[in-house]
Amino acid sequence: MEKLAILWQQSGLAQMELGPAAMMTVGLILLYLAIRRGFEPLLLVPIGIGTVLVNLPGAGFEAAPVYDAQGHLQSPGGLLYYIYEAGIATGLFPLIIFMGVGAMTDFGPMLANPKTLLLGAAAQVGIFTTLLGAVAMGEFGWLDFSLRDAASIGIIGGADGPTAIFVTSILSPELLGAVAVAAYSYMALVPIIQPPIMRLLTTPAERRIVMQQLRPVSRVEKILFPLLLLVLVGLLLPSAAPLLGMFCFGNLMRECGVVNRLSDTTQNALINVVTIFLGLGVGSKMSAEKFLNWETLGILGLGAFAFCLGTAAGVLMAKLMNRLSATPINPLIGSAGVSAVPMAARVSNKLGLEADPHNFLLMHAMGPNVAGVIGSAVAAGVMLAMIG
Amino acid sequence: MEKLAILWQQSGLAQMELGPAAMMTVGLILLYLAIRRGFEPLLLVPIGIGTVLVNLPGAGFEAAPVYDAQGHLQSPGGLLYYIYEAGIATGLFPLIIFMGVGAMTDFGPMLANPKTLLLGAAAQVGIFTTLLGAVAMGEFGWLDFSLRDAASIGIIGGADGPTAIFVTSILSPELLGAVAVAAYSYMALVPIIQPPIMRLLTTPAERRIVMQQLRPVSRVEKILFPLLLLVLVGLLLPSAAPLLGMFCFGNLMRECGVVNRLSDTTQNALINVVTIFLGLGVGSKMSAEKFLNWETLGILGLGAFAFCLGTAAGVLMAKLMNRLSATPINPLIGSAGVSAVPMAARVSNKLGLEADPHNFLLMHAMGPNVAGVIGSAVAAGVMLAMIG
Amino acid sequence: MEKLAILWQQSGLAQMELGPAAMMTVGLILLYLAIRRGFEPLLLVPIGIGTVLVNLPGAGFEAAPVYDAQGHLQSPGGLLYYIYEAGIATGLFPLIIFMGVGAMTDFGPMLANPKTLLLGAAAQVGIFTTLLGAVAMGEFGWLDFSLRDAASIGIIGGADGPTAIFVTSILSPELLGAVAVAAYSYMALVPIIQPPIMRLLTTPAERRIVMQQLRPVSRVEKILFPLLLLVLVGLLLPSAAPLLGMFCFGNLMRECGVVNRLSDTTQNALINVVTIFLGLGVGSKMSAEKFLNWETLGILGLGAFAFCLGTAAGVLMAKLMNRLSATPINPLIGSAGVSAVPMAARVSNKLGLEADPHNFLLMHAMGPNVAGVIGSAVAAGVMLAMIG
Amino acid sequence: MANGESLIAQGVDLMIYGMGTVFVFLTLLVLAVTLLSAAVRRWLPEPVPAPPAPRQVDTPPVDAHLRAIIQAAIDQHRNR
Amino acid sequence: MANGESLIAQGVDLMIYGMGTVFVFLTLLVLAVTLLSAAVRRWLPEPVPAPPAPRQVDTPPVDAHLRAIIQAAIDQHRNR
Amino acid sequence: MANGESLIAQGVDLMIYGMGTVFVFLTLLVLAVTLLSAAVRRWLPEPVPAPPAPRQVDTPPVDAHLRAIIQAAIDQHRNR
Ligand code: NA
Ligand code: NA
Ligand code: NA
Repeated sequence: MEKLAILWQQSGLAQMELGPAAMMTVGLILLYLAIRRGFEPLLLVPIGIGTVLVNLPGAGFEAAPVYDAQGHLQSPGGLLYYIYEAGIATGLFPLIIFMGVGAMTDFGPMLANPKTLLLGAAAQVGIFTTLLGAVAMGEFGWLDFSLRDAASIGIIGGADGPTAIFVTSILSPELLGAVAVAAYSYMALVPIIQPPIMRLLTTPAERRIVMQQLRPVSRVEKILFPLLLLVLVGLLLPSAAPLLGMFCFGNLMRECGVVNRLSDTTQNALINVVTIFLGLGVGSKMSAEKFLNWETLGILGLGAFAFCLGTAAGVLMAKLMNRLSATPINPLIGSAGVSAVPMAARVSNKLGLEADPHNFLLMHAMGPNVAGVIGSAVAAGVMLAMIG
Repeated sequence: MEKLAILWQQSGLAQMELGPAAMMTVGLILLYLAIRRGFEPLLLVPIGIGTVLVNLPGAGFEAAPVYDAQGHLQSPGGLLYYIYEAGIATGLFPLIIFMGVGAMTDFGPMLANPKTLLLGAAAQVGIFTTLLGAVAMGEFGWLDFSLRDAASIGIIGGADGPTAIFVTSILSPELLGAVAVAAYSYMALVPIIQPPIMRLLTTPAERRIVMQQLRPVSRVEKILFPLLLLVLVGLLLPSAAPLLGMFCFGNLMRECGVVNRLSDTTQNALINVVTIFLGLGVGSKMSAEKFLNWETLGILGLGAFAFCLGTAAGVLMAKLMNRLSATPINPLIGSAGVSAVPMAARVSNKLGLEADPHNFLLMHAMGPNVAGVIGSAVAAGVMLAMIG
Repeated sequence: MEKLAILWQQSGLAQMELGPAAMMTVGLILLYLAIRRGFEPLLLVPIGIGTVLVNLPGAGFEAAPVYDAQGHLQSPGGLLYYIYEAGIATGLFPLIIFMGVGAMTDFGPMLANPKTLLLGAAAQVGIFTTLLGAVAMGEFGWLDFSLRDAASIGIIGGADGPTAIFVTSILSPELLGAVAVAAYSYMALVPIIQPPIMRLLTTPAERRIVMQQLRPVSRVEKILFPLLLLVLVGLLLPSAAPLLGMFCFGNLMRECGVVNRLSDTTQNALINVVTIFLGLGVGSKMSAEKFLNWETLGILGLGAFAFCLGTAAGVLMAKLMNRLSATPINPLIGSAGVSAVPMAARVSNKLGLEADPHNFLLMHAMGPNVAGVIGSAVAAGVMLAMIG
Repeated sequence: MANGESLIAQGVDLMIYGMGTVFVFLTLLVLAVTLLSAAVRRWLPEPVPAPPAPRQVDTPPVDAHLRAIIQAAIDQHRNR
Repeated sequence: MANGESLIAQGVDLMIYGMGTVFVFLTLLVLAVTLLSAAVRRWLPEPVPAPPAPRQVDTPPVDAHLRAIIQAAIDQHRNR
Repeated sequence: MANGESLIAQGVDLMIYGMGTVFVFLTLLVLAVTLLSAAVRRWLPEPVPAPPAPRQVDTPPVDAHLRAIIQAAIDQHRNR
């Protein structure tokens, strides 16, 4: 009968505790949000499954390999252990994703109207005020946040998944699960979070502002821009170079027109494979002790706060620029500065059409949208330079 | 002249021994079976080449890297060494393949007729009686089989390549080559092995049994099933969770409908790349001392025995269920319970059409067919739990 | 204010030195050559970007990971560090590329006219005379070349990127950047380097020689050839087996007709991904101290010399064969023996059409062209056997 | 597991508990699936899904059909 | 960074220098891009590029169109 | 290899043995391939293989052709 005992002791039921059970529920909720509610499914489906797998009692998905004294492998590690150590602890996966994002990004609209880069800068206010909020909570002892934690939480406001994962995996890995989940969830909630703020801060007249037709951008400009950005980053903020360097590499492959087969693979097979494993790896950090605590609630709250602030800052910056410059800017495109490509730009377009059915803002909003990606990568670089 | 001597001493001819020469022949035979006879070419072509490469005298395909005292790389390892250590010793490749198989599997027919799961259970009898046969041979000292070896041999009866490789690489790596070759060869031989057994155990009348049209299965059921299976495995048999967890993940990506680009890549680029390297890695274990011995003959014999038993058990189970339940089951679909997807199901369909040209069993046989995959993964889990 | 100091000290400007600045310029020049001049863009774009990235002061792309005493990761390594160590120091990337090249190679023309293999042999004269030139420079103390360096430089004459990278990464890694850049640049310059030599060494009458229509080659021959080559290499020159083994494996997948999905992935997603990372990894060795020295000038000079010699040797060999054998050979196809597939063959065709607008040599030139790949792999094997 | 026993005994144990687990697990799965289907049809009824779209877009069979039709059309013209 | 300061103080510093860097960097980028565009239009003028070709070749819409035309043709025959 | 010799001497050796091996190997390959082809044509004769099918299925040229035919058909109708 002791065989039955063995089987029973090894069963999940026998080893089940409250924490893992709750986390499996969290994983299933993430899957529900991804599949039914369409929350960033490409990331939240793998993250959700990873959460369930890593919390299956006794399944050993995050077990480290065991070696004997001679260094021979005695028992192999778990799948999620290898994925996390090889792809996330090293930073490889976020960087490869960023390369793919670069290969999918068209800088044309931004190049046609470079001033919109400033909207991408303004929207990063969300990052740093949130950081301040987090350190305040830490200082007052409400929650246990260090400066490194606070930076990781602030970067949620960047509305850029790979950037958030890259920074957090370096500064405070134990927050990776909560930060990634918050970042992707709020990116999915952009169509709900942003409109009220945008309406609040703009007058109907402002929302009807028609912008100048964007000039065509030549291929040469599109090829030279990533190189320009790369050199500028290298000279001014090398700590942002890993993220923006790969981003520029991907974009150069896209635009140069002579390596289309590499560009295609980067945008498809490669980014898809890495997305699957990135999601699983992030999920592997969704353990009860790391996720089921007040800090997570604080992170979710502060993340929402960051998104709202970034949205507002972008809109207000647009209004300010309207004051200072002759060429009109519809403030609705300011909110796209938080990146969350391309949702935020679509939101700007939607509200624009509500105000004037003939006023299409999508292309105009793509400028600040991609600028926001650069902006949050720069913000990440500053944090890594000053804290990391 | 000593230069010529160097070249000659390093040549394969000078270093050739009988064992490697014989194994290279084995590799070429595997290639012949794969290319000319269509034996599971996707696996046996890489395995065959891997067998030839690893047995080329002096080519060093399985050499381990050499480091000096300071830990600097002196000479790099061989390609097959890296592939085996990174992908098979860790279990990563079989698990990724299983994810891909899940993404290619349609559980619809099984969900429409869940009772067929029991046929997938019955067919696993082959696994365990074969295990018993192997331990007997070990006990009587005919062949040198430990309990771990016996389990690895039995799993051949699961007619599921990745499962067999995953279990064997954990329980008795030195048998990996023989077990994998046996598993894939017999899966290819299913159309030859199964029919006589099926005819022997069924009457023409039984073979003409017409089954009820399968009800349509809703998308929601297809989405919820992998999650249900995943949780059930986690609760009851965590040791089967790595295999079935990745299987369910792949299937969820397929069915959820919101991550088609991930599902496509999993079914194509990713599984193809991993298949190539899995095959090469398995081939790298096809060395003379591990393969050219009586144990291999025993493994091949026992493997065939396992397939026959599993087939018979499936058919008999179907006949038993016919006795006990009102809804008729054509016993020919029982044999599909050994998995070997989709060959076994096609065999059931073929024999059904022989008996009645209007009786299409293919869809009905897909149920036990996929059930067999789950069944052998569960069997693998039990073995890993009780022995591993 | 010390925060500003921190940011400034960490900025690239503050850390910029002449060497890295010059190398970044080199990287941008490589990008210009690749994008504007079409120099082997698939490799030179990633190499160029890798050169820029690795020379960004303070970006740490080639930093090694830092572990504390307990072996916990303190700071992760740089992207290019991981790529180089995992893919180039191990030799994996060149071998995988070679597998893909094999899957893209059609040996039909060569099988239809096997004598052209000798042209592929003759063209390798370039490799070894260049080696001799390099050791001479070393002996006379003009440049600091060891025998290993000389071999790596000579292999440039093989006009085969992966072979050059594979050999150099084993024999003299510090030359990898210069050798790879020279190899790919001259392959791109084949249409400029070869024609004058070819015209110089042939009479108009010879250039007008019409060759016999190639016989059709059966599928069986195409399937058996890679196996024949593989066994021959294994028996005679195992040190060439890694390169030619993977090459034959890829070609077998292509020709056997039963694993098309593996062959497709090998020719597309897999080779594209590996090409990107191979290029980045090679670029990571483009540091000022390794590249900006007289040795590099010597390498570039010797490499050009190697290409010219190989071209001449191929043409002269073709003329010699014309003397000895009845069946006419147009000497213009001899130059294709340096490989540089398929440019060299196109050059032969172009000059043929100049001499006689109705004389298409492309198919005839593909024979020596692919023979050249085998030839340089064999040469690589000899070097590894006698020096490595 | 207890190493005192003979190899055979261990094998027998493994067979009994193994087949037992397989049957128990898959029987539970049958029940679970049946409940699941019932629950879904009760609370989440849904129109039957269309078969998943083919992965690569091939030229649709209609082409052949088309060609036939044209041919017919042409012929009619000729025969007029 | 200096650990003497309070967490708040460090956060404030990080905010000031962070936002400062972001704005400085992106302002410089605006200037650089403007110069770049001017330089390109001045020295490397170019016809505007066509939009990048679609990645997978789908069956062209014309098929549907074709079908319609045929149908019309057939009908005309019938109705004659 | 023997390190007593001068670098030059080693280079010369490498050249001699290297080119030697290359020629010997490829000459053997010529013989082997010739034998192989003879053997295949003798014992495994085969119809010449069709060129390998194109990888991605594009819309076949026939469409253009079709369009032409239709156009003709339509015109004939009009011109009637
Ligand atoms: Na952003
Ligand atoms: Na099975
Ligand atoms: Na060559």
